Amino acid sequence: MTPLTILLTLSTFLFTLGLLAVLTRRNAILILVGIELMLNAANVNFIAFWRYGPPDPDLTGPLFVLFSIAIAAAEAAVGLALILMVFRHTRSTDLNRLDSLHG
Amino acid sequence: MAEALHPYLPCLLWWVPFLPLLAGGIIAFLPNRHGRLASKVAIGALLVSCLIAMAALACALKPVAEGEPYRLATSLTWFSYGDVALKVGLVLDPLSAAMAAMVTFVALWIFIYSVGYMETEARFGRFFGFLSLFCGAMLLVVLSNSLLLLFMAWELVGLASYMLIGFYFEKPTAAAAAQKAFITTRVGDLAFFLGLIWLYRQSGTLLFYDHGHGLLESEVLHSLAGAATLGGLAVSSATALLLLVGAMGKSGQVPLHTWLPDAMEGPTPVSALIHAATMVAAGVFLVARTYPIFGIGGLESVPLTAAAWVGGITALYAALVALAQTDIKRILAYSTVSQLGFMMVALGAGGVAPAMFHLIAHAFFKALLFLSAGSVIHGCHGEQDIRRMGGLRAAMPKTFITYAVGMMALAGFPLVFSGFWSKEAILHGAMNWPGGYGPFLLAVSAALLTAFYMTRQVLLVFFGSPRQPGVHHPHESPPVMLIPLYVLATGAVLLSIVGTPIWPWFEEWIHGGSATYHAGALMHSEALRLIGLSLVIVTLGVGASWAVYRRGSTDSRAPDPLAGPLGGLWKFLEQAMGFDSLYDKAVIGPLAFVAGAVDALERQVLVPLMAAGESCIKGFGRWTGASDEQGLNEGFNSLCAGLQNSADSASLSQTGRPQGYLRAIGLGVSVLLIVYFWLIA
Amino acid sequence: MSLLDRLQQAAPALWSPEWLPRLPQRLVEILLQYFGAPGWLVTLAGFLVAAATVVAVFLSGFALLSLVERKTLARIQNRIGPNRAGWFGILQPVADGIKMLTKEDIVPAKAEWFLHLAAPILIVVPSILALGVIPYGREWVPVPLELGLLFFFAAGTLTELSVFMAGWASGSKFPMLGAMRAISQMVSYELPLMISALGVIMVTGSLSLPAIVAKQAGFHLGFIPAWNLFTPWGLSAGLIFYVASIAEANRCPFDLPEGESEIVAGHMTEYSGFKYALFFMGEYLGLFAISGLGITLFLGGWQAPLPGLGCVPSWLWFFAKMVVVIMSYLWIRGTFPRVRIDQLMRFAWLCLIPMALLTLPAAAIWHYVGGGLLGWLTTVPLLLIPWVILTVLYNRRMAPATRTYTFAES
Amino acid sequence: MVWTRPIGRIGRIFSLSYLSMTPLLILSPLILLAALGAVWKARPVHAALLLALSLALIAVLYLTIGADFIGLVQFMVYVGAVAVLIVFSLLITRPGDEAEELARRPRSVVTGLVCTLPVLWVLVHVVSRLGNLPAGAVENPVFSVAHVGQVLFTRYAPAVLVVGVLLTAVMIGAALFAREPGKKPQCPSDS
Repeated sequence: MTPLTILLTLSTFLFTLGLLAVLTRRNAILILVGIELMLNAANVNFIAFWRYGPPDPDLTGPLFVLFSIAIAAAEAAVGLALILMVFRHTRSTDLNRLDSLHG
Repeated sequence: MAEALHPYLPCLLWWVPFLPLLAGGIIAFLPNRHGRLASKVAIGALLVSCLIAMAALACALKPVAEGEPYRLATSLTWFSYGDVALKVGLVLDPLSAAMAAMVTFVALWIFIYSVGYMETEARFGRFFGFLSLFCGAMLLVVLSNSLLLLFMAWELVGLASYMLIGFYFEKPTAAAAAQKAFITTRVGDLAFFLGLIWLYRQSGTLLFYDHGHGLLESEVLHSLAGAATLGGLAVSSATALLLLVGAMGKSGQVPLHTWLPDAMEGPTPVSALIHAATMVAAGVFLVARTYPIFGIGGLESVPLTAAAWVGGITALYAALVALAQTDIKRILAYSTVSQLGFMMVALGAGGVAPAMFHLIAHAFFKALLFLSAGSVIHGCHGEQDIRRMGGLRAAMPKTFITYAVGMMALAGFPLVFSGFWSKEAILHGAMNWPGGYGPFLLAVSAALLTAFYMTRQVLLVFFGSPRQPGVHHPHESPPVMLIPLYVLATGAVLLSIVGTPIWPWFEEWIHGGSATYHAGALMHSEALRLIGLSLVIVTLGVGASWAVYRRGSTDSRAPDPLAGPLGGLWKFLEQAMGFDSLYDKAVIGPLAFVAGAVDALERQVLVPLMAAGESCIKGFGRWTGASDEQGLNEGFNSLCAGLQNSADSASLSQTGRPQGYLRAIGLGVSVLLIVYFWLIA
Repeated sequence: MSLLDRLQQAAPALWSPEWLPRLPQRLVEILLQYFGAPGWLVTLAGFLVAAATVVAVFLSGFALLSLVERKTLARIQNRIGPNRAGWFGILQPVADGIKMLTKEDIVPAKAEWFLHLAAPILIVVPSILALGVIPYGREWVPVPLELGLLFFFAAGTLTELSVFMAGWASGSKFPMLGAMRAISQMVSYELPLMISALGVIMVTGSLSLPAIVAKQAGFHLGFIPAWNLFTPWGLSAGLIFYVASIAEANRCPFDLPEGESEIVAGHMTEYSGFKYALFFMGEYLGLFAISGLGITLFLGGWQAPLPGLGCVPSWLWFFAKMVVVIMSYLWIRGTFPRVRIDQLMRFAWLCLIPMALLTLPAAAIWHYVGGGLLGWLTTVPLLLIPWVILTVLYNRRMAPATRTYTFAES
Repeated sequence: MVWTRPIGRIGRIFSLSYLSMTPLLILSPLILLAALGAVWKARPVHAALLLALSLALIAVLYLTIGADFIGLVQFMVYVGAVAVLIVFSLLITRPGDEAEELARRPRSVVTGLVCTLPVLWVLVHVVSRLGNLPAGAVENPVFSVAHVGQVLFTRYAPAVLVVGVLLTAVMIGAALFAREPGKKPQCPSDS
C-alpha cells in the first residue's frame, strides 16, 4: 500500500462516484456536482504522480492541475449560466423534462 | 549677375516650363467667374518664367570656348525598367535660350493684350488656362534635352492648339477647324514618332547632349551615319526625313498646311501666339535642334535638299494664295505659311543661324500684325472681311502705325526693319547653296509676292474711303491692347541690330564664336548685290500693289481689281489651289467607302451566321434537359426515399435525454476497454 | 540542563519587550522540552499557545471595539453612548457578553439544525485562521507561512459559504434574501481586494507577509517611511483595498446584508443568544484581520513611521496603526449613508475593479523603472487620469439629487 | 532585523514527515464519504454542501502532500467560488421535490450502476497492474511559488494566455446568458 496506490484508488472511486452522480441525478445542477468530482479525481491523479512518481523538475503535474482548476471554474460558471437560462425558460431543471432536442 | 545665378541654373531652368503648366493647372481648378484672378495667375507665372528665361539667356551669352557654344545639359532618370533607364532633361544653349526668351517675351505681351481683347468673353478664365498650358508646353519643347520629352511637349502643344482653335466650340466651323488642325498635325507627328523610335533603336539614347553619348554628339552621329537602310540611304538621313515630315505637319508646309488657314477660327490672340510666333515655329525649331543629324552628309545632304525644296515650294504657293484672300486673318495665315517656307529654305540652304534669326524676327512682326489685325477687328466689332473695311487710318491711327511697322518688317523694307536683314541672310544662304538655284528663285519670287499682298492688305484696310459705312464707327482699342503693339513694334525694329552683316552677333553667338564689328562688311560686292536685289524686290512688290489698289473702289461688293485680268486663276487661288477638295476626294472619300464596306459585311454576313449557331445550341440544350429529367432524377429520388426510411428508424434511438446518451457512451467505452484488455491479457 | 540554565540559554532577547507577545509560547516550548516531550508535541503546544495569545488579544480587542464603536458613534451623533455599565461604560462589553449568554437560543422549526449550528462557527473560524498569518511584530508572527497572503484569501473565501449556510439553514425568506445579497456583495468585493493585493505581491516578489513587511523597511529622503502607501500605485491600491475591506467586513456604507432598516438582520435574523454573538465576533475579528492585512500590505506592518524609534517594540506600531484604521472605519460608519445594492454592485464592477486592474501595470512600471522620480512621473498620470474620470463619471450617476431644506418660519 | 524563518510548508507545521501515509489514510475515506453523500443525498443543497466539504478535504490532502500552492488555489477556487456558485444556483432554482426523487431512485440507480460498474472494473484493473512504478518520492518536494511562477510564464506562457482569454470569454458569456433577454439590466436608481 504505497501512498501512490492509496491516492490512485481514491481518484478511481472519486471518478466512479462522479460518473454515477452524472448518470443518475435528475437535477441538472447536481450533474455539475458529478462533473466537479470527476475533474477532482483527475487532479488527485496528477498530484499523486507528481509527488510520488518520477521526479519532475518543471512541475508539469501541479501546473496541469492549476489549469484544470481554472477550466473547471470556467466550465462551472458557463454550465450554471446555461442551466439558469433553461430554468428561466422552462421553470424546471429536471433533465428528463428537457428532452425536446431529438429526431 | 550671371555667375551668381549659374550654380542654381539647372534646377531654376525646370521652373521656366513648369510655372505656366502649374498656372494652367491652377486655373483649371478656378471657377469661371474668377476670370480676372485666372488672368493674373497666368500672367504672373509667365512673368516669372520670362524673368528666369532672360536670366538664363544672360548666362548663355558668353560662349564657353572659341567655336564651342555655351551648353548646360541636365538629365534625370524618368523611369528605369531592367537595366535600361529612360532619361529626360533640359538643355540651355544659345538656340534654346534665344527661343525661350522669345517665346516667354512674346507670350507675355500677347497675354496682356488678350486681357483687353477677351474682356467680354464669358469663358475668360478658361482661355487663359489653355494659353498658359500652351506656353508651358512650348517652353518644354524649346528647352527639352531629350527627343522623347520634346515629342511629349510637341503633343501637348498640338492639344493646346486644338483646344484654343476650338475655343468657340459652339461654332461648328471652329470645332471642325480644331479637329482638322489636330488630325493633320497628327499625321506629321506619326512620322516624327517613327523617326524617334528608329533613332532610339539605333542609338539607344534619346538625350540630345549626354556627356558625349547624346544623340547630337559626334559618337552617336557617326554610328547613325554609318548604318545604312534598305534604299542605301543612311539611317541619319532617313530619320531626318521623318523628323522633317513631323516638322512639316506642325509648321504647315505644303502637303500638310491646310489646317493653318482654318485655324483662324480661334480668337486673334491665339492666332497671334500660336499660329504666328510659337507653335508653327516648333517644326522649324525641331529641324534646327536636330540639325547635326540633318547636316551629316554636308550642306546638300538629302534631308537638307528636301527641306530647302519643300520650303521654297511652300513659300511660293502660300504667297500666291495670299494674293486672293479677302479675310484679314487668312491673309496673315498664308503669309505665315510662306514665311515658314522661307525658314525651311534657310535651314535647307543656309544652316541654323539665318533660320533662327528669321524665326525670331518673324515671331515679333507676325505677332504684331495679328494683334493689330485683332485690334482692327475689335474696333470694327468683329468684322474680318477687308472688302468691307477701308479708310481706318483716320479712325484708328495708333493701330495703323503699328500695323504699318509690322507690314514693312514683313515685306522687308530696307535697313531699319529686322525682316529685311533676316530675309537677306536667307537669300544669301540660298544663293551660294551648292545644291543649285531652285530654292533661291522660289524664295525671291515669294519675297516679291509677300511685299505685294501686304501692301494690298494695308491699302484696302487703312487707305481709301470706308467702303462699308455700315461698319458702324470703328473705335481705337484701349491702351491695354495698344501697349503690347508698341512693344512688339520696337522689338521688330531693334532685332535688326543683331542680325546685320556689320555686326553679325546673332550668327556668331549661335555658333559660339565672338561677334567682331567690321564696318566694311556692307561694302563687300556680294553683300551689296544681295541688298540691291532685296531693294529691287521690295520696291517692285510695293509699287505694283500700290498701282493696282491705289484707287480702291468704294463698293464692298465690287470684285478685286486683279480678279478681272486673272479670272479663273484668281478663283483657283482663292480656293487655296483646291487642296481642301483634293484631300476630301483623295483621303476622306476612300476611308468612308472602306467603312461602309466593312459595316455592310458585318451586317449581312456575321449576324446571320451568329443566329444560326445560337439556334442549334438551344436545340441541344432542350434535348439534354429532357433526358436528365426522366432518366437521372427519378432513379435518384427512389434511392433517397430508401435512405430516408432507414434514417427514420435509426432516429428513434435519440430520446433527447442527455443522461441516456452518457450511459450509452459509458457502456460503449467500457465494453471496448474490456475487449481490449481481454485481447492483450 | 536545569530549567533555569535553559531559560538563561534562551538568551536575554526573550525578556525584551520585543519578545513579549511570544513569551508564553517560548516558555511552554522550553518547559515541554525540559520535560522531554516528543518534537511534534512541542511544536503543536507552541502553536496552540501562540493561537491562544492571538485569540486572547483579539477577543479583548473585540470587546473593547464594541464599546469604542458605540461610544464613537454616539459622540458623532452628539450623544453620550453607553455609560451605565461600569465607570464610563467600561463594563458594557461584559454586560453584552452576559446578555448574549443568558439569552435563550431559539432554533426555528423549519431550520436545518446542523447547518444552523455550523454556520456561526464557520463564520468565526476563517477570521481566526486569517489572524494567525499576519505578522504583528518583528518577532511575533503566529504562523510564518511562505504563502501567507494566499492562505489569508483562501480563508476569506470560506465566509461566503458560511453566510450561505446561515441564510439557507434558517429556512425563512428574509435570511435567504439577506444571504444572497451578502454573498453577491462579498464576491464582487473580493475581486478588487485580491487584485490590489496583487500589486503589492508583484513589487515585493513574494507571497509571505513577513517578507512584504521587510520590504517596506527603510526611509526615503530621511523621514518618509518606505511604506507601499507612499508610492503612487500603492496609494491607489491602498484606497481600493480600504474600500473593498469595508465591503468585505460588511461595514457601514456597505452593511446591506444586515441593514437593520431593510432586511431585519439579513442572514442572522433566525439566530439569538450566543450564536448571534458569534456572528458579531466573526464580523469584528474579520474586521481586525482585513485591517491587519491592509496595514501589513500598505502601511508597512510593524515598521516604525519615523527613523530612530528603534527602542519602541515593533508590535506596538502595528497596534497603533490598527487603532487608527479601526477608528477610520468607525468614522465612516458614523458619517456615510447605506448604499443601495445596485449602486454597491455597480461601484464594485465599474469603478473598483477597473482601477484595481489599472494599478497592476502601474506597479509593474514602478518596479521596472526602479521607483525613483521617473517612477513617479510615469505611474502618477497613468493612475490619476482614470481615477479622476471614473470618480467624475461615477459621481454624476451616484450623486443623490440636491435636497431642498424647508425650515419652518419661526 | 531577522524574522523567524518561515516554516514554509503548511504540512510541516505538525512536523509530520511527508512520506508518512497517516494523513492520506485519514483523509481519503473522509473524501470518499463526502463524495458519496454528494452523490447520494436526496436534498440538493445538502449534496452541494457535501461536495464543498469533499473538495475542501481534497485541498487539505494537497496541503499535507506538500503541494500547498495547489491546495490553497483549490480551496479558493472550488470551495470559495464553484461550491458557492452551485449553491447559489440551487438557491435560485429551489428544486423541492425530493419525494419524487426518492420514489424513482431504485430504477435510475440500477441503470446508473449498470453503466458505472464496468468503468470501475476497468479502472481498478488498470490501477492494480501499475505496481512497478519507480518510487521517486522525495522527502521534501521542491515546490516554491517563485518556481511555479517562473515555469508558468516561460514554458506555459501561451497556455496562460489562452486560459486568460477563455476566462474572460466565459465571464462575458455568463453575464450575457444571465441577462433578461431583450431588457437592458434596469436598476431602480435609473428610473
